[in-house]
Amino acid sequence: MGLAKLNNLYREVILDHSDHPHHKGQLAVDDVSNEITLKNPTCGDVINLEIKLSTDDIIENIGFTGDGCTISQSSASMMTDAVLGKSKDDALKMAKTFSDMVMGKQHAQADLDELDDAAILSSIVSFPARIKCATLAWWALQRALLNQNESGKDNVKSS
Amino acid sequence: MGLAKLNNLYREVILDHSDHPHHKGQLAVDDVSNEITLKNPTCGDVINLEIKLSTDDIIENIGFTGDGCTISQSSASMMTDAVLGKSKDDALKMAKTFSDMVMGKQHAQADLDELDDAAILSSIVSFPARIKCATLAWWALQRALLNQNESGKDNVKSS
Amino acid sequence: MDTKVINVQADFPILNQQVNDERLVYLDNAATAQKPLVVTESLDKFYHTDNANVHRGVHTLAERATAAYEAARSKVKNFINANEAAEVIFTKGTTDGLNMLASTYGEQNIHEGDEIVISIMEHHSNLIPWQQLAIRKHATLKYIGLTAEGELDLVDAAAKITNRTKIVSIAHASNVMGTINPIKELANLAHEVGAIIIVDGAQAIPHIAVDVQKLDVDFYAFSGHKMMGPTGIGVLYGKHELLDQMNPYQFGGEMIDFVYQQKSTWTQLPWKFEAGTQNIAGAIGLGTAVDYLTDIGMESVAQHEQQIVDYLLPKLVADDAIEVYGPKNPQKHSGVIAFNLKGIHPHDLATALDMEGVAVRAGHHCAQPLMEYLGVVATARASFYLYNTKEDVDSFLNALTETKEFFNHGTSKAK
Amino acid sequence: MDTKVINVQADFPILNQQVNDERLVYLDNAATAQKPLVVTESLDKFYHTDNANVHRGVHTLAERATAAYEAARSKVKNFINANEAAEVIFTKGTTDGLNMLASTYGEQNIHEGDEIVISIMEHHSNLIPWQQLAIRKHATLKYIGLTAEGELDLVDAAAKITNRTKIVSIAHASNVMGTINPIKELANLAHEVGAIIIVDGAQAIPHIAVDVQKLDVDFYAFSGHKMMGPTGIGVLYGKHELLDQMNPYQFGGEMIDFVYQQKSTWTQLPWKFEAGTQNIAGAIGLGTAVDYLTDIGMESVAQHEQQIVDYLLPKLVADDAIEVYGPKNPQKHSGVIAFNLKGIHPHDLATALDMEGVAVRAGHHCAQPLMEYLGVVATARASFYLYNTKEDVDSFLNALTETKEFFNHGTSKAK
Ligand SMILES: Cc1ncc(COP(=O)(O)O)c(C=O)c1O
Ligand SMILES: Cc1ncc(COP(=O)(O)O)c(C=O)c1O
Repeated sequence: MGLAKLNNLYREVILDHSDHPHHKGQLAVDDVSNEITLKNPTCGDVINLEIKLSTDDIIENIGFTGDGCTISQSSASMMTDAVLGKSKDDALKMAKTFSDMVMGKQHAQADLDELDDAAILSSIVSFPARIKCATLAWWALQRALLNQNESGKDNVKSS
Repeated sequence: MGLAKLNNLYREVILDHSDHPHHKGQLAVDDVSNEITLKNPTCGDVINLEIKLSTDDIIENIGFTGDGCTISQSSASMMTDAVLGKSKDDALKMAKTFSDMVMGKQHAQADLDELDDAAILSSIVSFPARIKCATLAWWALQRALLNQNESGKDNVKSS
Repeated sequence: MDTKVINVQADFPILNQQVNDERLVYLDNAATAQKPLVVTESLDKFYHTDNANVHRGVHTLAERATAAYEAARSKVKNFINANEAAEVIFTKGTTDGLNMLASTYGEQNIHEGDEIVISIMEHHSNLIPWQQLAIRKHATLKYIGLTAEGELDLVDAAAKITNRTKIVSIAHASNVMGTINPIKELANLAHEVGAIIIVDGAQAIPHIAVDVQKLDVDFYAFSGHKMMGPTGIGVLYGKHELLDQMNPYQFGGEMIDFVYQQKSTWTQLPWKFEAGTQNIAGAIGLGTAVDYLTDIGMESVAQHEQQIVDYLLPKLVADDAIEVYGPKNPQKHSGVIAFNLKGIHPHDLATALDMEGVAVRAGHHCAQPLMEYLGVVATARASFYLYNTKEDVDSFLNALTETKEFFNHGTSKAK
Repeated sequence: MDTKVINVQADFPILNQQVNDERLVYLDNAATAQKPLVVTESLDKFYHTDNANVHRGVHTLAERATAAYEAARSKVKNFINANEAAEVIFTKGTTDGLNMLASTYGEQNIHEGDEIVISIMEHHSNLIPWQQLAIRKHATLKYIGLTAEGELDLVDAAAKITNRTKIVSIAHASNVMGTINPIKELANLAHEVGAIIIVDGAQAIPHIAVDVQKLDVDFYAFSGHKMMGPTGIGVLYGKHELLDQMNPYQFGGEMIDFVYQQKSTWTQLPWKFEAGTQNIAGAIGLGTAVDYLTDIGMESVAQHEQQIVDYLLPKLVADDAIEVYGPKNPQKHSGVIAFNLKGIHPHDLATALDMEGVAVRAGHHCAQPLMEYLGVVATARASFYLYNTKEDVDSFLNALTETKEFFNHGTSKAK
């Protein structure tokens, strides 16, 4: 029956993350160095991401809030696990690896290993309509770290 | 050869009227009681029609100016011949007869006879793209007699 | 169910396919409808025998193309019972028609302090144009709310529509709630205070008979693609005297009378609002869709969909795991049903149903203010059309049951 | 002539017919082009296997439709060598694109005293939007004139484009004169004074290779139907940073980010400018037309049409009874030829040619100010495309001769 294929997407670890998301919640106001609210315009899913970057650009703390489907919630949870303690540059590299992975591009196994649990979302390739759900959190990470606003423009020259 | 059919449209009397149009020219300014400038938006043909209506609504004088194809020029010439000396009401009736005729609607022979030379344009039915050329003059007549402006609204409430 | 209507499935080749190894059950008709063969055949015929630009040439193809295009306009005129063909403006779709109105009638007639009244169930296309107009003009945008049963609140409507109201713009049928709104009553309320009424007919005209004169509406906008016509074509109906007073929306070929270097004058209706080359084939295809629907009869279409709702809605309402939005009474419900499976995000639900071959929508359905009003982030939506069958409904119900089981036990069983 | 190109006739079923008992010779390509079978086949395939609304659903058909629609955008991006697909906005056609620009970029950037520069050979669609904008804003609309040879006068252009100029908007190729304008030079003139350059590419893109980056244009608008695509679809190319600064043109579904009752925010390019359901099948059909043209090669297309002009134009110019408008040098002339038979109104001429199966246009060609400039009321126009053959040209020349004879002697002989 048709739903058997669903097991490829809704793996146990993904359901665990969405049922019990890690780092869900806001940081202390003074701790927030980078922040963004992003939306998946197709479905209305929203993620708010807060990051505490140390002076030497290490992700010291991270938290997200928002509503969304199983995929977007678990992806956010797995993303925060993966990047906590990483440098800004490494985190940006991981975001790139993730977005390549879900688009079906080849990547070195070492890069994929870096992603931790998040690598399991490679199965999303067979569910193209859901790729956006998976990438929303990583996209938010990238924008927040680069201090860009929602449409990808630098926050500074907000006209 | 294909042009043989053209003889049905470009009959001698039509070519005569277009080569030597009757009542082409402007009336004396003081004589003009009704006037209009109309355009065939498809091709750019323009007709300016001036009418002198007597106090008892008889068309005492009529003249047209403008550029156009053989059909529109000869139609204007034949129209002016046909309506000169007629009452306003009769002229309006003739305009209706003419426009019915070129659309291929049936009419009493007596009505068609009223149209004089203009009745020959019934052949336009087989040249649908040219019907507008034939009706432009009669449409102008109708509008001018009813004191309407170009878009068919009464001249008075021009907003 | 009415067999005459059910027999149309063979006219829709797209339905005869497997999706994810299951029979396709297309329940996303509120987004767009499938096309009967006759519609694409009429496009092919036009392109391969008559194609030319219209109103421009004196040659034979141009004349044929013009005649076909204007014949399509007459078909639409008859379908909605407009007074004259000149009241039928071809547009790109509902969104285009409503934006055209906001930029012409709205721009000319809305001034500071005026009020525009819409409802909380409007699609973004009948909401943002008025919201932005109100912002530009320092006018007020007011929302009519819903009754407890999920219907438009006529008491609230009577209160919101005041002497300051200039425009009332309302969906004939909701694309979320499954409600059909009392247009005639709203038209009366609007006209009593000297306002005009604009109707977003996108979700009504494919499903029920519409008579613009009986409804006494001033404008009525709809899309071809939701009524089995091609994409990229729609209609804006307007009363002649109102259209006549409006400035053109776009400028260019075919809408002019005289053009000078520094000024221009405009031609008559309907062409004044059809600048440039229109979607000629699209209009002709829409005309064919109108013929197709007329042939079946809008009464039969409505009756068939009512039978589906009568059969399905009570089952959904009775299911504790399912939340249905909009009226619970099938008699008050069109073939658009918004719902949620408790504890399962509609996006996940839609993916699961898709694995069973069942196509539904999930999201905010371009109605974010309504979602907020309903207190949900998103919903699933199943929407039906004349080619849907009882078998389709049963497939949908089965898939729902299996999805529930999957998310409750499916993968955990595999532990 | 290039046999590879000539061999395409079989791809166009419409050409294989008799009109008024004569072989159809379609020479009205500047009005609209005929469609190869592959284009209508791609429409049929979309409607009968993938049809769904795009960017809205998570089900399989919606995903396929979205992929096909966005693939069409990428094809167009490559065809015009845009920097990114987000710079390709789907419109209804050239007129829609140019009106969109006047209402967004123009509305935002033109102020009292500013100057907009166009040319006297513009089509109404690239004239009236700027004329009306200038009237609204109390700005000045200036016209670049022509040289004695009927080409755009670059000296006049340099004089008309000043420090007050904000927008220069010019046809890439004239739909009357058969001239191809020096866009790159005009872009330089515009950019030197800080103005932007907008190009009306309606008559160029079907016939010559266009590289928007090499031309360094800011916006480039064109229609699908003139390049063998379906009706009701077109493209507005714009530089990313300019599009990004522009307000949306229409409001509705799919162009939003957040919608609240009293305010809204917009989504990214290109969707910010694609409110409501677009002409999805139209875009896909246009993508197929782009493939078809790319396959043949725009160099071959241009070369084939040049061969036709080289053969035909000198014959027309040499005929004392014929007046040709625009350049007399075939090398400077595209496949659009405006002319008059002396003493015969172009309308009568077009009817006569139609009786011989030859379809040409007669009229002002939506360029009334140019007609006035040329001192004519109307002209005939023959316009060629890649499926026209030497045989077509000969049929046209024969029909011209017979028409001359008919009006000089034909009916009088019958006296
Ligand atoms: C030079 C030029 N610009 C603009 C247009 C308008 O194109 P459309 O009617 O497809 O909007 C045309 C075609 O009629 C044209 O030839
Ligand atoms: C109620 C309603 N209004 C307007 C629209 C917009 O229609 P379109 O996208 O065809 O412009 C839709 C469809 O999406 C709708 O359901």
